[in-house]
Amino acid sequence: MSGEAIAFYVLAAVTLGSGLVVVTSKNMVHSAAALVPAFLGATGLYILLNAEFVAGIQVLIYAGAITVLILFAIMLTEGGTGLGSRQRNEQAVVGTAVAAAMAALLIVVATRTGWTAGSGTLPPYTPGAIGQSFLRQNILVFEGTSVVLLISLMGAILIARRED
Amino acid sequence: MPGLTHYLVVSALLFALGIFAVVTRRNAVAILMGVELMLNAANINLVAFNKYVAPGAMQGQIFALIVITLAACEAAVGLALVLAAYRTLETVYLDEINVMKW
Amino acid sequence: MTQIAWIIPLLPLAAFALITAAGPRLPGRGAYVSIAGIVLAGLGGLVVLGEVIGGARADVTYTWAVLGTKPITVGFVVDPLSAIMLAMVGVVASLITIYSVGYMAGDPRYPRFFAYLSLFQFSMLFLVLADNFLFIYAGWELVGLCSYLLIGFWFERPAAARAALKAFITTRVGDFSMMIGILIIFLYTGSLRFDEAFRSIQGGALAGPLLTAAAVLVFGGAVGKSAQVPLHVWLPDAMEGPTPVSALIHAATMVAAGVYLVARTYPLFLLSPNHAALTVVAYIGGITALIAATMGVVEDDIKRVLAYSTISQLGYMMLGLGVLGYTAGMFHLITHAFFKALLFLGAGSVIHGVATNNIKQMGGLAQAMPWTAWTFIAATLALTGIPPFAGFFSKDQVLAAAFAHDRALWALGAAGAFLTSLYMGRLIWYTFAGTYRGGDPQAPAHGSAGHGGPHESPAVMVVPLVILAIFTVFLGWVGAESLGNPFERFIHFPGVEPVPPSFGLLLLSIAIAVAGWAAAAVIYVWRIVPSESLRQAMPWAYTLLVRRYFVDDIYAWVFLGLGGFVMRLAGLFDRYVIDGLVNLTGWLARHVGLGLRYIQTGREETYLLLVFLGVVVIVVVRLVW
Amino acid sequence: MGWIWDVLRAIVGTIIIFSAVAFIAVMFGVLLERKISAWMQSRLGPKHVGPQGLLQTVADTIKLLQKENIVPSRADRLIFASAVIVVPLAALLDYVVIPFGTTRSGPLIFRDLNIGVLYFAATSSLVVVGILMAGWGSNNKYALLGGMRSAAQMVTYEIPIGLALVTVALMAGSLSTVTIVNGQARLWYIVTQPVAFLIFLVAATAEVNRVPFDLVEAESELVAGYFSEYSGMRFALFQLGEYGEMFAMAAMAVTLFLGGWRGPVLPPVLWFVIKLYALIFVFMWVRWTYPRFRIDQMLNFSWKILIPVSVLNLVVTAFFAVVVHR
Repeated sequence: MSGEAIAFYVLAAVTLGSGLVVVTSKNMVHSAAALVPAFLGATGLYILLNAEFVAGIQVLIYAGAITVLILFAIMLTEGGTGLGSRQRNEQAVVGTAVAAAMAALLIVVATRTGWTAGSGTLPPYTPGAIGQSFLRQNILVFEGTSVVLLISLMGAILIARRED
Repeated sequence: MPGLTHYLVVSALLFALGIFAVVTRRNAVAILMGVELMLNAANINLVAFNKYVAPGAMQGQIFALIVITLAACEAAVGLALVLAAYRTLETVYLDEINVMKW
Repeated sequence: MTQIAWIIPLLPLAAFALITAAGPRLPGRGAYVSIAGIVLAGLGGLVVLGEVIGGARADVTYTWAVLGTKPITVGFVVDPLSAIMLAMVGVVASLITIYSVGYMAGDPRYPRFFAYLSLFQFSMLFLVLADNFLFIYAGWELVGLCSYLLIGFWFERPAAARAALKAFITTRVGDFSMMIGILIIFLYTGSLRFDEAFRSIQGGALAGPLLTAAAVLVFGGAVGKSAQVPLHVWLPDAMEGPTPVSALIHAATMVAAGVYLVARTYPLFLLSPNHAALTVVAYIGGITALIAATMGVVEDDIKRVLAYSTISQLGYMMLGLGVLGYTAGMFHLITHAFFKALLFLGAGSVIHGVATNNIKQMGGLAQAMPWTAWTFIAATLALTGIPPFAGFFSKDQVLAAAFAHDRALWALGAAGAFLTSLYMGRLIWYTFAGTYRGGDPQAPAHGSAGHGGPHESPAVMVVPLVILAIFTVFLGWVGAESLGNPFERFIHFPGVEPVPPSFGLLLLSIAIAVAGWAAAAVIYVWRIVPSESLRQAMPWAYTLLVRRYFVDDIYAWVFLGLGGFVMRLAGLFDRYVIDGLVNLTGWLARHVGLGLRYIQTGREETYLLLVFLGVVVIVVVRLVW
Repeated sequence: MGWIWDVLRAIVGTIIIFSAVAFIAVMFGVLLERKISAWMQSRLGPKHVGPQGLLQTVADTIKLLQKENIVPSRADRLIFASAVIVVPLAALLDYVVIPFGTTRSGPLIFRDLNIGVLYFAATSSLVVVGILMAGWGSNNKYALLGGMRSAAQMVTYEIPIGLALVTVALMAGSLSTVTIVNGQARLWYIVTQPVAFLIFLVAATAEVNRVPFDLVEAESELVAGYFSEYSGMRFALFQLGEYGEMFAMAAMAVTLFLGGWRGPVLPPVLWFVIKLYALIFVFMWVRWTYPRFRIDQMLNFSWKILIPVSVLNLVVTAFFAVVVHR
């Protein structure tokens, strides 16, 4: 097995294992803490896929910011862990079945489809290429996202502000 | 050598984990975590397709970045809503938030 | 300097930012910063002008954004046209800003005034330097905004607030037409840059009636900004703003932007088939020149008289451009900027001295305020086209071009010139000659105006007057035919040849101007035919003029009356048809909902579960089949 | 795919270097802190262990190693224990992209990533998670308060740091730290970007929770903040993480603004160390000079001063980079 394969299986195992902890743990704080290795595993996958810039942003935003936000929200509500309450709702059984079915379906679809290998090569300096793309072909998307970001920022502040 | 399919399978499993969390958990924050997992699964797909199907264009990575940005927005607004709901209704369990129903 | 000309507009912008941020704490409460900004910009403009005369040119462009594969480039152009506008705006605005220190002294919103002035100067310089429709439109809207802010500067007075709104909305009509014109051009040529757009129009990308339409639509913007008929109604009302503003915006620079726009996009007009667009420009200009002059004859407010003369002179500029007198129109713009600024500043000085706007309450001010009087008279002589003052040269060139092109247009211009002399003579005699008729001054429009009889203004106001007067007296010679017309050699449009001077025509214009003065003297000085008897002889004409040809009333009737009728119809339609549909929808939703609410849990988990279940079912069914 | 191994090797190398060289450097840093504070307060400081007290920190470390690891009752053991690893590890990961000098075969750096600056920002943001976990896991209200404050503070001050990093990257036209240092061959960026340097320095002080931004572990209010409950070697590891983060920040400031290893006469590595310790001295100097901020002042300072100023700085820099240098 090549080095890349080992890296892939290790990272996939980390991602999925932590993901499993996230969704099954009864302790909310454990769930949130398990998000970090899940995100970092995904980051590793991005690096394997030659997307260093996305990997960097993933760590910065997901592992660094969103996890902290979620931890904050957990600590500010329900006195934290949520160990005292039921965490599963009444559709747990059906839900599990549907999720498993979805996983099976997606895997079947992904393996059965004959993906055509594309031509061309990734540019050597991806951050530069991404920047160029954002300011040329994708400028509309870029500006649109900026507006959404600004508005959601203001919205979040407005919603979370204590009314007095 | 892992190929495109390997990544798609990992992504599918991660996505299913996300669905599982969203569909079965009661806690709003836990559901948000499930959503984040699903978004991550989507990103893995985008980046993998970028490398294996269309390496010349950067569209996959571009959209992965946009998804990350929008995920940040979603987390901020979502958690703000959770906090607001907790302040007024004193619960974060979705089946207990039903003031609009009655 | 030419290569970095883009820095010139940034100086007033920096001044604006600084005053906005730190207003009252700055030295001179912001005034010095504003003056520094515009004086430096003015000096920069003069340097650029010098370099451009020496042959320097610049066109800085850079790609701002790429829409699909279409690059939108923006940038600045420095050529003779923009260089001379840059210098003119810089110099006139500098003098007016200095003058404002005296005029605005004691106003509670003193720093804000200078902040607005700086913002306006930035917008104007930016507009002048633009090399594409996008920038010129942006600058255009910015000057519109500043004009709104400055007309309504004393917004406590309802008249000022209303005038600001009127100016904003009236010019917006023109701006909208301009925007459509620009969009047509962009659609067909794929470029917003002037040179590229014009090149592809020359190559046939846009031709025929549509080109004429685009040109006329762009001209619509100029009609709004330059207060040409039929959008002239806002400019007299705009006199509610502080006088320096009237001088800067509503005489020297912003209203001239309309003329500048036409000059800048001249190829557009020139290429339109049979010069149709140019004919429109010329006739609008000629009619405006005459009509505004007639309204000036019966006006009593000193600033409004000047406002009508501005409209009328802008008409001459348009006329000049429209009859292929490119150089003449631009020359008139430059000279007019100086003497009209001088007239307004002089009027401001008079108002400052006597605290009223009504010329019937003035009189004999030549003794009380000699500096103001003599500079004002010099400017009046320039305006009426008496040699050797600046206005003579430029106006004469416009009229000569009109004569060579179309006699009817010349007749309009000549009649306007006669009336110009008439009403300016009236103004001079009412204001400066005779004895003082003012009683008790009304509450002054500005803070520190002295009471107790007319008096000369402080030095900070008089010095700009004198400087402007020097320009007024001598600037005309740069366009003198006897000196070989250096202005024409500097600013000309390739392919548009100037009309050879005609001595007879020259004498005729002088005669017309002098005749106007003589008529004024007959009516208002010697009172051989006193104005009252004229009024009684022709009451209908007087009413027509005083009510400004009922244009305002027509607008009121059309837009309020007719619009109201349309709205009532729409209201009925809304009440019975739209509301009916809406109610029907509501009724349907309500009853369907009553049935469906039993399967609605209101919980996101359930819905998502159903969604995913649906996906599973669909895919399984599809795979199994 | 060889470079995956390079990264792994780099990480392992960092760990080894960290536990050997950097460990000593950090211990020396602690000693320096005590000596400088003593000097500023007209005291002598540690004096008895070794010549002039040079071995004081070594003795302290040995003492801490021997101490008992106490876990508070009802603490969340898993979180409590894993937080100890996250904080120093995140600090240590920072060193991957810092170029310490040059050798004949190229720059002395673990890995010259082409996203170097971004990598630095990303890894240093990971510390927050560790701190929140420590604060939560201790089941102690002081620790929790300290952890929450710290999270708020670090999330807030990451933004000016990020903007300062972007500004410098804009000047150099690259995210790679080696390219950035090479871009300063003629002129250090501190000359062209003094505002960014100041912002970076101030925000870095906040990011490593030092005075005047030490309300996270304000002794007089919160005992020791998020690591109040830690003892023995775990306590030492947190200290290691803190000082490691401080050194990383100082090293990054040297790389970004002070020309990295560049300097005349002396060997590059020595230049780097000199500049590094000069900045470390500034950090300590500030610590013993200024009083502490209040929490609202601290947040206001970042949102209302640092962030607007750094955005403005970025815009102006971008303007000059695009319009003037084109």
